[in-house]
Amino acid sequence: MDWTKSNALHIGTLVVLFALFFILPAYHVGAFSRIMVLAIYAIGFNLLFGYTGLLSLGHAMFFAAGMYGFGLSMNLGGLSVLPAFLIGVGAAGLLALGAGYLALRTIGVAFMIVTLMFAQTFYLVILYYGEYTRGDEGFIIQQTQRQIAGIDLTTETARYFTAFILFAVCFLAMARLVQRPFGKRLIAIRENEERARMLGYDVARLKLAALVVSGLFSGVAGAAYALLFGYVGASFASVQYSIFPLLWVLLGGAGTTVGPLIGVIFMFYLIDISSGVTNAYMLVAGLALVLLTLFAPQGLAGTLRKRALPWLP
Amino acid sequence: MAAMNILETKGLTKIYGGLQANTDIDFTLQRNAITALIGPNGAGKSTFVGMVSGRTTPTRGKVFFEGQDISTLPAHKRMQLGMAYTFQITSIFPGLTVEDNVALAAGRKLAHDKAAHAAKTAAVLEKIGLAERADQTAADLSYGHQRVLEIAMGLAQDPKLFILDEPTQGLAEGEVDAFVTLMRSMAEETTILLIEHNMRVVTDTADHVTVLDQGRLLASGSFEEIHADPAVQAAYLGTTADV
Amino acid sequence: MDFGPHLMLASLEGAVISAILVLTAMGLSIVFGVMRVVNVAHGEFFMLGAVFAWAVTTMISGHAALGFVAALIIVPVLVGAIAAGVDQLILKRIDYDVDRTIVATIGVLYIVQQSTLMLYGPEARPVEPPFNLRLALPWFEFGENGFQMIWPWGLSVTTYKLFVIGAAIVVLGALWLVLTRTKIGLVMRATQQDRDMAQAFGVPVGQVYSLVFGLGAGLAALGAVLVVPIQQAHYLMGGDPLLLAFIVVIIGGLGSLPGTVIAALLIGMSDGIISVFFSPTLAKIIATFLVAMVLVFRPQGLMGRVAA
Amino acid sequence: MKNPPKISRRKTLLGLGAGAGALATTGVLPGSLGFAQAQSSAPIKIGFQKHATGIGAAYGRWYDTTTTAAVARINEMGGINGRPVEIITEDDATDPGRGAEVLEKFANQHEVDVAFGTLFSHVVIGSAPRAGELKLPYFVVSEGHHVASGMLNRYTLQPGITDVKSQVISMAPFVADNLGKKVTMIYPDFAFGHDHRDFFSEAIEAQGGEVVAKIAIPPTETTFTRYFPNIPRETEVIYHVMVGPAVLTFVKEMGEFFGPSRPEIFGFIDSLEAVDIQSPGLEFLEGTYFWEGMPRHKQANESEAASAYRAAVGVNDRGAAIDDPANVATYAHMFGCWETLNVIKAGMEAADYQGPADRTKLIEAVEAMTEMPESLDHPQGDKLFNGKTHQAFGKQFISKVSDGNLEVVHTASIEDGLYADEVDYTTQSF
Repeated sequence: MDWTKSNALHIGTLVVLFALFFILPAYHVGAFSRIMVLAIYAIGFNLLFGYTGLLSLGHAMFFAAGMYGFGLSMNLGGLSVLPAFLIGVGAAGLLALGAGYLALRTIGVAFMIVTLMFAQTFYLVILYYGEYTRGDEGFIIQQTQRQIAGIDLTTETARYFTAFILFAVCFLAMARLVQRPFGKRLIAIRENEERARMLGYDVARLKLAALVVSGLFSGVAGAAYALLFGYVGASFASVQYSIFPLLWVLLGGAGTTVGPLIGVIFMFYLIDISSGVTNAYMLVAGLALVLLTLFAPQGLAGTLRKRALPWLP
Repeated sequence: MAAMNILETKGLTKIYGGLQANTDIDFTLQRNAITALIGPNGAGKSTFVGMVSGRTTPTRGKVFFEGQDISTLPAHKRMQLGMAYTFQITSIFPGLTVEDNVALAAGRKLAHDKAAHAAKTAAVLEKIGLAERADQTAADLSYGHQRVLEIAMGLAQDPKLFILDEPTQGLAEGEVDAFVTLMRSMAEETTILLIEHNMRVVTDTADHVTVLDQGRLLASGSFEEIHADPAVQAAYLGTTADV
Repeated sequence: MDFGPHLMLASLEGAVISAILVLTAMGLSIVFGVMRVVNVAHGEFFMLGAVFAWAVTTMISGHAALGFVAALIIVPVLVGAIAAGVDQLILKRIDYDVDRTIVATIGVLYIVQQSTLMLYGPEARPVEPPFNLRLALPWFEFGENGFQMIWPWGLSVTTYKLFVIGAAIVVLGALWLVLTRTKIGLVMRATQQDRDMAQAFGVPVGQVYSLVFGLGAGLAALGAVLVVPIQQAHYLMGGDPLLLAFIVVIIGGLGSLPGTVIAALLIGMSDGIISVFFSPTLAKIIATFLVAMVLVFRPQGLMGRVAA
Repeated sequence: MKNPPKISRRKTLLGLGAGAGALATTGVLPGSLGFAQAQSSAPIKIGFQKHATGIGAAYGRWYDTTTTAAVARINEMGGINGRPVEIITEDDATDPGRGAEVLEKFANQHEVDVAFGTLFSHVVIGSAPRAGELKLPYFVVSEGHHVASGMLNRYTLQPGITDVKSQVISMAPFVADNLGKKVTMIYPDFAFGHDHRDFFSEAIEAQGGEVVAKIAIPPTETTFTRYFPNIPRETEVIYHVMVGPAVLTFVKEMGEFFGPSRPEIFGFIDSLEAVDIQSPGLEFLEGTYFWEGMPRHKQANESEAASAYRAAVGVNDRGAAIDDPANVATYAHMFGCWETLNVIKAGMEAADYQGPADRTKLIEAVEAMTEMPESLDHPQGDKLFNGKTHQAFGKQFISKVSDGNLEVVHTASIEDGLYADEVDYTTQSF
């Protein structure tokens, strides 16, 4: 029964997102294209943090790996969108595999630091190879290159629906994944790692798998961002972009399927609206964060689940 | 031999920074029986089952499970071979429902077969008496129910060898009785290695008793034999421990 | 420059970096050790220390040393009080939950940063060092005339930089004394060992936490006052010290003061010395990666016990 | 439009008064054009992408001040095509991601006529693709080579400030002739630094000099001494172009490293924009040389237009805010905002711009521009605009620090900074 409710929620979310395109004014359509891409990133992060209980502070490297893998193979490799996209996602997955293999030897804060420093290394590598990456300045993927089978992806409509399709696939895949034994096992690790191990689960492997899937999703988001917004830059590999998904997920509700989307929407509009009212919008954002931790500690979706909708997936 | 003894250890030793927690333990465990491992506090019982289950790395010595040398296998691999383990301090998935807890335990073998998985989960919940609490969050259960849940998780794995580390600790009298009954019913399907302080439980359930003292294997046999063993009496009298 | 003098200069620089790292990391180490929370706003307390130091030295006319000494006394207390307020107002109410503390302190970070931008501005402002003499340093080598002393081009250090190294040692020593020889230190260590037990023995854990949080921030501010004559006060300056301090604390081993010092030396010196052998950015890449690998193969940190 | 911070508002008012006074005395203000007429039609909206927060905030504040002053002047003169100009400011947080979002906001929410602003190259490059897609003319004041390199698109133009390639090339003859031929370059290890490295290496070789060492400093670095030993002993000139808040440390430590015996030193003032040259620790800069886009300190021969501009933006003779001498301007760059707005005005008037439908006409009109003579519209000096590359070229200044004053010792002509076209945007479709 709960399963149907959560199915309804997921399908409903997608229907709303689909309908928003026809309802919202142009600016918000553009905003939601971006929100959906970033939400993919948040969903990927959520698998690792919200479901598996591993707090990475280096996820920007996976986002950036997707972005650079895609962008460089288009601009330097001369590939078209689809193969370049796959390379981007693959690069993120491989990086996650390698980084995870090493970083998962650690737990807790040490894991946070190791991932943080790996990401910092990755960021510096991008700068070091400035000849190809143009360092901090980044590079552009020209409008004419950004098309699949003759469909121009740079129109508002194509952009929105590309983002929508990618989001829908990732969103549903993740919603399904966490309902499946694999997801349940990750939750088990979050809840009690030793118990999971003593049930015979190969915890190390499951954690690595979670990290790789999480990295793949982040890579999809990074590649999609470059594809849809035409820019590849090192700022997306900076610490800031490792902190963002943590904020989104915590605000929206860690370990919930809709939490990441809610978190991104909330944070985006918090900044967007408050910056229209005052120059000191970071102050507003800061206050909002503090108030949320005080009064909605499980994030928006998490608090909702606790107060009213226990079936929330 | 392998057919009769499900578990065997040879020269199993653990030294913690100069302190010998277990010394050269040669131990055999009979199949389809309940064996109780007793001994005063600090005798090294938990260290021993830790090394058997793979949670603790031995300083030296070997562990055989069904004739196979598992000394170098990590804990989860040993569980996959057919061991199950309950912790001395209750260890469950507090944030999940009772049903999910049991389903996770059953799921390692059965997750590929949805129907069998659900049936097994339901059967275990029924057997253990937690069926009507299936939807409760595990953290909200009473302490006694949490202990029972942990045993249910062991059962759900259909283990060949079930290691129970002081399962009755902290339970009320009535709960202990229920537990004894449960143990007896379990013994039909599996081998049980029981660490226990409560001698009533030991007399009521154990077919064999093994005594550890100061990290050494002191005696082994039926409860009556052990009871009559002068070395055991000396050990227990000497420590005025909880017999 | 020849290899020898270059290495010596880089090592000296490494020592200065280490000293600064120790000063920024100690506060975080104490907070982390006792309270087990990740204070993301720690870098902002450092920044506030630098900004307040600028304000104090600007207000006090006369010799630069006068304002500097005043800043050394006033600023840490001020910043510590602000931090204690944050603890009482926010952290206490979320019961020091690890995840929520991260978000809340990110919030505090935004608030402090934006307030500073509005009240202080976006410029980097210098603070005059109380003294700053350039000391040329000699180098010894075997030449044609046997063992001789030369004065290589560029090999030098300033008195203020040496002072920072000295100050770091003094602050460390004082902190160590406070932690091991005073009642406050005892209470802090007891709380660190076992919060519930300490509470049971009548330790006012809530007040201890505020004290620790304030002390941590005060130490960061003290570090900033000492550093600001070398660097400058800028509203975004808190980011890097936070990361580095964080890294130092973890590499050193949770709550281990000696570990923190060793880690600061390791990171500072490796940063200095590796730069002799590689191009700057490559050196940074290698140093960052190596430090990460230390943690990968020694997850409990250099001096940490194997944590549960 | 948002409220500017308190300080800058006061400064703006003052600046306006002074500016209007200057305009009146120079007779530029056309008395016949009343503002009443302009107010009868809807304002022309210009979206101003501002570094209000983030690493570029010091630039953002002065870009804002200059923009406000320029728009006030334009409005006093009757606006554009009889319509008043309204500036809509959004903070890009000095972040390329937010920069692109801000452009979307301009185009779709504020429905501005054109977008304008911003210095940091990564923000420009991150935003430009969206400008092209939204078909929103995007006038940047970044001095980056990104526009003229052909990397951007037809909707992005830089008509108010010379790009870095031109700036750097035009410095080489002076450096080689007067300071030395063996140059060690110290620059940040990111694209901006690499541009300096590549363009200057080439240019100095053309002058018979050579770059003997290239020292790229990682960004986020806060101490520098350990990098200085890499400076070869034979170095005659050090060329430095560091940016960011650690610049003072850089200069100080370089001074401490060299002690009494230093080579000639030439730097880009970018390092010290918004920093008082007489700050403690900068004594070492005495006798060194700087590139300046526009002389910060008032020169004896400052042109009338330049003086009027100085007054209009509310800056004193030492390049700091009149009402707050501690608040030093980003004087070498911010004139670009003033000039760009005047180019927008001229372009809109030439294209008879009525609304967003005329955006392409506006771009074509600007592309058609060539010479922009020195005037109050172009107080920095004559400009030559290249419609094909969308890039303006102007003269550059080299100043020497003497007794804490920046004194112009050389003016590089426009010709010194010209290079072959790398793109022809006019062949691209809209």
